[in-house]
Amino acid sequence: MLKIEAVVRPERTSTVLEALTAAGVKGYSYWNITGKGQQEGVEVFTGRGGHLSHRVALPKTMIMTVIPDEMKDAVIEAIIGSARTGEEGAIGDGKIFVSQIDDATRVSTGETGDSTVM
Amino acid sequence: MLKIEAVVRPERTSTVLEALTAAGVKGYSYWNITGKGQQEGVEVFTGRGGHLSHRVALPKTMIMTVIPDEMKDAVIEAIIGSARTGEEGAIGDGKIFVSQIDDATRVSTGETGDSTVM
Amino acid sequence: MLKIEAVVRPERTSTVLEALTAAGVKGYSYWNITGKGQQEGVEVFTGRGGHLSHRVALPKTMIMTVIPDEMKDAVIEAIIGSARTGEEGAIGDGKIFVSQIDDATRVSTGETGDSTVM
Amino acid sequence: MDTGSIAWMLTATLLVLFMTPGLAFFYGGLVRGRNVVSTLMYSFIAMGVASIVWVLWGYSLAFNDTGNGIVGGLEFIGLSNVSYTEGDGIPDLLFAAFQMTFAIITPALITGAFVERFKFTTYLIFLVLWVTLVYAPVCHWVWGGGWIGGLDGGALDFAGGTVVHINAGIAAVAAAYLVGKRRNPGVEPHNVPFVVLGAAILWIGWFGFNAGSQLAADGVAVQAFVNTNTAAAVAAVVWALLSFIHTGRISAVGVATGVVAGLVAVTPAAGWVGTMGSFAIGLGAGIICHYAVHFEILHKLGIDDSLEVFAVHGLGGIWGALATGIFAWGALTDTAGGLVNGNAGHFVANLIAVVVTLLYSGIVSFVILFVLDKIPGLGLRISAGDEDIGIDITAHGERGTVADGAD
Amino acid sequence: MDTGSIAWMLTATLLVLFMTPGLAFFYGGLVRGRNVVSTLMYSFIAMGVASIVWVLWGYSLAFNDTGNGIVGGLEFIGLSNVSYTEGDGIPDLLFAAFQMTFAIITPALITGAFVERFKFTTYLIFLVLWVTLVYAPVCHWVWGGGWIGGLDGGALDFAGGTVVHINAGIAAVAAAYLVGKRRNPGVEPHNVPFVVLGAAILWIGWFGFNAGSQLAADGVAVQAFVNTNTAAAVAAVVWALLSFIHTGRISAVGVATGVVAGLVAVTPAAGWVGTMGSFAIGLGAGIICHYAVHFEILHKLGIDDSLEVFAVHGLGGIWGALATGIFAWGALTDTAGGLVNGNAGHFVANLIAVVVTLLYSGIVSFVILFVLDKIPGLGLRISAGDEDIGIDITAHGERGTVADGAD
Amino acid sequence: MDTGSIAWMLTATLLVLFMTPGLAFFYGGLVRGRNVVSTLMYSFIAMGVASIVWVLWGYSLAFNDTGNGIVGGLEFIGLSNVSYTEGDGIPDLLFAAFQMTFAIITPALITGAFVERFKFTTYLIFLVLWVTLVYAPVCHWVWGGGWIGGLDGGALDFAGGTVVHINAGIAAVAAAYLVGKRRNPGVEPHNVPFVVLGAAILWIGWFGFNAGSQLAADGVAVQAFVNTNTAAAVAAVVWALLSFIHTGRISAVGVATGVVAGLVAVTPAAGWVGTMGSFAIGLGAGIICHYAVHFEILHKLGIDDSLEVFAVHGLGGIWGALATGIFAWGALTDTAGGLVNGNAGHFVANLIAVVVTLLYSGIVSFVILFVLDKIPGLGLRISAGDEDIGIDITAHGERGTVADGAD
Ligand SMILES: Nc1ncnc2c1ncn2[C@@H]1O[C@H](COP(=O)(O)OP(=O)(O)O)[C@@H](O)[C@H]1O
Ligand SMILES: Nc1ncnc2c1ncn2[C@@H]1O[C@H](COP(=O)(O)OP(=O)(O)O)[C@@H](O)[C@H]1O
Ligand SMILES: Nc1ncnc2c1ncn2[C@@H]1O[C@H](COP(=O)(O)OP(=O)(O)O)[C@@H](O)[C@H]1O
Repeated sequence: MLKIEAVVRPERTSTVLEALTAAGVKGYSYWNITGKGQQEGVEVFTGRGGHLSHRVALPKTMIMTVIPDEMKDAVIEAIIGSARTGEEGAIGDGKIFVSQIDDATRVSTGETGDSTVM
Repeated sequence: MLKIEAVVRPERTSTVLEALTAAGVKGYSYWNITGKGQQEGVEVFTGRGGHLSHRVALPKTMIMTVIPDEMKDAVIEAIIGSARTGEEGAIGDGKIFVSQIDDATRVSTGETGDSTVM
Repeated sequence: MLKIEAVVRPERTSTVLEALTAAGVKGYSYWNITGKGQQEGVEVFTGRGGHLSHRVALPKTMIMTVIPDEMKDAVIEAIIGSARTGEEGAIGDGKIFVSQIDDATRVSTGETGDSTVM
Repeated sequence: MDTGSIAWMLTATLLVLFMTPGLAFFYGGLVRGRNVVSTLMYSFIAMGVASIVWVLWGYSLAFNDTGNGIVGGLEFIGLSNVSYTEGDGIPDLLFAAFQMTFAIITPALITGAFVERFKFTTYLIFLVLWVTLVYAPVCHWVWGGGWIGGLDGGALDFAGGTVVHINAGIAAVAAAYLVGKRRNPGVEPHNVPFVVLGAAILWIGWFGFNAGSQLAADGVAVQAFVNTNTAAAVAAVVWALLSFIHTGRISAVGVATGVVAGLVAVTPAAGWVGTMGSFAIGLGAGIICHYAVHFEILHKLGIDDSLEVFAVHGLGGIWGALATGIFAWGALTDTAGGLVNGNAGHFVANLIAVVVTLLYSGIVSFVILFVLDKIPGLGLRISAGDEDIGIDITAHGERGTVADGAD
Repeated sequence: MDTGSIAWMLTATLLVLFMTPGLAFFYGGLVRGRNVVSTLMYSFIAMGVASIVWVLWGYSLAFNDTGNGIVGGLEFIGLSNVSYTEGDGIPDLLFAAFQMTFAIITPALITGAFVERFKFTTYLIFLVLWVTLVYAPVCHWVWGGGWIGGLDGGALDFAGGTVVHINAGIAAVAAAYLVGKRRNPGVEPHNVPFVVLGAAILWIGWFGFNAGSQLAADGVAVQAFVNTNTAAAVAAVVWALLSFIHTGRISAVGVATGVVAGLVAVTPAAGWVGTMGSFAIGLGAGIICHYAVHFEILHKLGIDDSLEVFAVHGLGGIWGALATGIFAWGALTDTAGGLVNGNAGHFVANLIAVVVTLLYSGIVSFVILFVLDKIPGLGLRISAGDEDIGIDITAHGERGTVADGAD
Repeated sequence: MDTGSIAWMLTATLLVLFMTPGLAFFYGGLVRGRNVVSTLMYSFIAMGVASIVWVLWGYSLAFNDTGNGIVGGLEFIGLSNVSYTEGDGIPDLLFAAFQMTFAIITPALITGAFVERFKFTTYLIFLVLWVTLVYAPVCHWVWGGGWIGGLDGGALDFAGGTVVHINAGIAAVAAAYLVGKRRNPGVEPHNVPFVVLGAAILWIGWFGFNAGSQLAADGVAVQAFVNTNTAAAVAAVVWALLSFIHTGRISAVGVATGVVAGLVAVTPAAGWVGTMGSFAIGLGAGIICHYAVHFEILHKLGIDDSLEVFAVHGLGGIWGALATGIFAWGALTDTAGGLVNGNAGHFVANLIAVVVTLLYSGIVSFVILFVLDKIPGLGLRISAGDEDIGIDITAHGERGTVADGAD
């Protein structure tokens, strides 16, 4: 099994989740994070609202899903397709990380293996 | 070392944490997530409170703990025992994912290896 | 590529992030968690504010960054240097976990490999 | 001058003024978290802009009666010639201040229709135009010596069912239609406690609205006070019960909406019906507004009146205006009373007032917004990208709450 | 009719009405995040249900004095025969509205005992029954011409220490006992700013409660005003100091609770003691209520009075009632004064009032709840599963705040 | 005694009292999330401590005029000899209560300068000393029969521009200087809705401040009322426009700050200028305070006046005091009026009052804090470790909000 961790723009979250489901993903988890990549951050008002300051890191959403190995390409494609905002090269659209999961267990049944995530 | 990531019902969080401690776990981290598995979601009021809408994903808690390899079975058992709500097969009780951790470092001392998580 | 997960005191977050950037890290993500290690927790008021109770787990920040393998030592050193609060052995300063990342993809360009995190 | 009435009217003016931040929180709780600052600001800035317009020329246009029946004169520009010591029971200047608070909240009510996507700078200009071109004239017609107030039979609008709620409700439809649907409305209100806080402030403030509209600390104000509470309470409980019947759950947002529906409906009737009349008005409001929201009537027509301004203020206001014609109590109105007393005069006059207000406000609001949309550099709607990111950060450079580890 | 007094009593009525949402936020901040909507709604819906009960029959049962000393008549049903123009200084209808706000907040106070687990639909019925069977009679006894008001020696309850606070405090014990302990009470209040907001609104609103109970804008109202503030301030500071002594920290929730304790205790005394009398009352309240909370007295008996309603309102109310008998100042009471003036009459009468209220309210509240628990389809407690998930989502279909990326 | 004026002054007193929790939320929203409870408590506890000081000796020192011009006598200790029935239009005791609310909020204003790092226990002592040694004397000079009130030409401070705002503003500078900079100020306010809520409460409450300072429900109170609103509205809109010009965005916090700036500046002028005078004052306040904040003047001097107390209250107050001397309207002041009427008397007298207050308050506040810093066991600043963790948990044992899965 593989773990896919995708960091995406928060406003794209529901789009990406729908794309995951369409790609056959049965389970996912997501949460709010703050992050920095190449993106330059944003100007925000500071103090009593008289001037702007620079905030380096931005709100993002982390979407995590564990999938069977064979779904990898489909899932990554689904994420890219739904999370990308514009012309190639637009920074801030996010990153996808893939890593190994040794084992998964469904709490309700105790079953393990690929069937828990299919 | 292994990393155990357990997604459980939020209302079970303290029970699971106590079970982990009872099973000998020395450290853990947890946070709020939203997730979807087989569970069908929940009806919530939308707009001005005149009718219900379907929310697919639900609040869950992610519990993450890094443990020595030999504790794996005990920890999984502890989580299942404390997170399961009812008769076998009740959906929504959560999932447990296991993966490899290469190395751990304790910030305060700089020590590494299994002793950091025992 | 390696994934570094560092749990640190929340009040150290910006210091650690600056140290990461100084060490050459190009991207990171962080979020609020609650956790327990050796640290003994904290006394907080309960109910109507007449007496204290013990809260076992404490607010912490999880910082996650994916880096090329060769940056491992520099990054760990940067985290330790910026997250450690006092004399050796002070508990609660945090933990650093290292694990393998198979692959990374930049959403905006579709590129993969080390270049996505450098 | 009666110091007791001055004391009450100073208080009543504040109560109505406080309703606008109450509305800010009510609306602010209903939207998505990324738009809470913006939604608060649509209401809050109205306290600034509409105050200025009112002081400079709005009051004059509404209340400087020159007898033409259509619009007021210019004698009270800058509140000059408005006495702070003389007047009818209370100083004229206090009356101007009291009326100002109505001119503030009415455009703020409209904003519920277009939250999460309306351009803030255009909105500032809209505020100036709408108070000038829609609010002031309608206010003049009903209360300032204009033609509606002089209708045969007697149009009854005690505290602003027509001037405030129908007026705002239909303008909301025009605005929602022109600005278009939200790209991604989300599922749930992001902060229910804010909604409850807003509803509580609105409930309390509305006593200033209704009992204050008597302009004196007397028995009619007391009756208006009791009616206000009764209608709100009944509509809230009705909504709770309908919510339970249809869903098995009792929505807090629904109950809060029921409160507002009851308050809207009793507004034109407040000092002109008895306690049980207000009971009936609250009952009707709860039912009508609940089903209007339940069946999403405007949304089915493709109009994203996001926070249901028309369903609550428009329909609630229309029901209230007609119900005033039904339940008006002769002893209070000093006339033959409403339909229940066998007199159709008030009912017919109110019906005319309703229709004309719907037409006038609907059309002029539409035209104002249509023109603003076409002016280069203005336009009604923020860009799709800004809408996706959230209008708080893009238009206000702020986030509602900041809670990450590094703050 | 005195317009100044009408003006003040309109305001005072609103102030007391605003206390109920204040209480909603106070209680709402103290519970777990998953139960905040529910906790807000227990209070907020009381503004609906108790208003209706009061208008329909509650006021009549409490204040239509027919001379039997036990319960009022039915002449004021639907507020008929309650004049909006005539009365004793203020119109009778305004008095009815003012008293209504007390009938709203009293049952809302009880809810602190059973938050996070009490079935909302049963609660709606409880509200109707309790206001009818407990609140209205006790109110009649003390203020409506009933036997406690007529006690030899003179029971003194200026603004409702007995009628409101002891009454609610003991009902809370019965409710907490019958509904049983929370399955998982958590450790900390989930939102301290809400607690502070609630405390601030309660503090402000309480001036309506206490200075309003004079029913006139006069010197006694002013004295009651100053006393109210003094007792609150002293009890708050006392709690802060005791908190610091025992823990080295100063709990904001504790200070807020101290404020409420001081306000509760000065309620029966408000217009009948001098400034330094209220100082002493605040001092006692801070100490008594702090230690009652500190030592968790009811919890040790296995009764999960979750938000310490009895410790604060019950004990604070009892202390206040007795302290009124001690510190009553002859010049204000037009009698021989309290124990400090060597007159035990008020003290004894108040003691009787306290004991009878504890017994009557405790028993009847218990019976009402016991019966509701047994009726099929009702029952006091939500299911264990619903309690674990949180009552917001299970009973109200809502979450307090929504803050995930997808909203 | 006039019941209408009593009614208004009871209300006005509450309005000003409510400003302190409003300030608590305004300031509380501006700090980092880990310090919200502390920031709320700095203000909230002032309602306790300053109330007690005022009742026990503060009022006497300020208003027991013994003719020496410098400080009051001790006859009103414990509010003895302060009549609750007799007085000048309203009972003396009501005047004492009204003035108390000013003594509460003034030190609370200072706290904006040292949030997130000032030791709470030391602060409690500071409160007692500052109200006694700074607030009471300055109040005596201006309003209690002291020398400033008696200046030739006539110093005009209608509602406390000098006594409250300049006084607090300069004390804030002393405090910020002595306590030192925050270790890590963060970037953004943590809760903008709290800021808006606080601003709304301040705006509403300020009518009590300004219109209440007339001490009667009359025409001048009405004029003060309208002026208050006008200045606030204008300054808010000015800030919005300047914000847009400089950044392309309109900060909600900025607009809220504009509101406060306008309110501060109109305070000394409230009952002594016409409507358009207040318009000009609001305009000036918006511009001056905006640029003071924009250019971070104190921060550039190395003084971390964290929430810009001096920029808003100090400079806003100075502008208001001078503007009163400029725009004072003879008809209202019963004198030759301000500079616009060709009379420099008020302007010069106000200038003297400003300078003396800056000097006296600045120096004495500095000395008090300097001494407190040196006393073993006290000290102004919490430890670096406690500051890093956040003062909520370290000084109050509480967290603002708790939202983890296990609560
Ligand atoms: N190396 C990394 N490790 C962890 N998180 C990362 C990394 N790089 C990017 N991220 C996360 O992804 C988010 C989006 O990254 P983005 O700005 O699109 O990266 P880039 O511009 O480099 O493609 C960042 O805000 C951060 O949360
Ligand atoms: N494949 C997955 N990847 C990531 N998270 C998952 C996955 N499956 C389930 N989860 C998480 O676990 C939670 C509980 O899953 P659950 O509904 O119990 O799954 P199931 O019903 O499939 O056993 C989900 O809400 C989600 O947060
Ligand atoms: N084994 C572990 N697994 C997951 N998280 C851990 C583990 N040990 C520690 N942590 C996280 O690190 C935080 C800091 O740990 P700390 O108290 O410094 O550990 P220690 O005192 O054991 O060095 C904890 O609060 C927890 O969030």
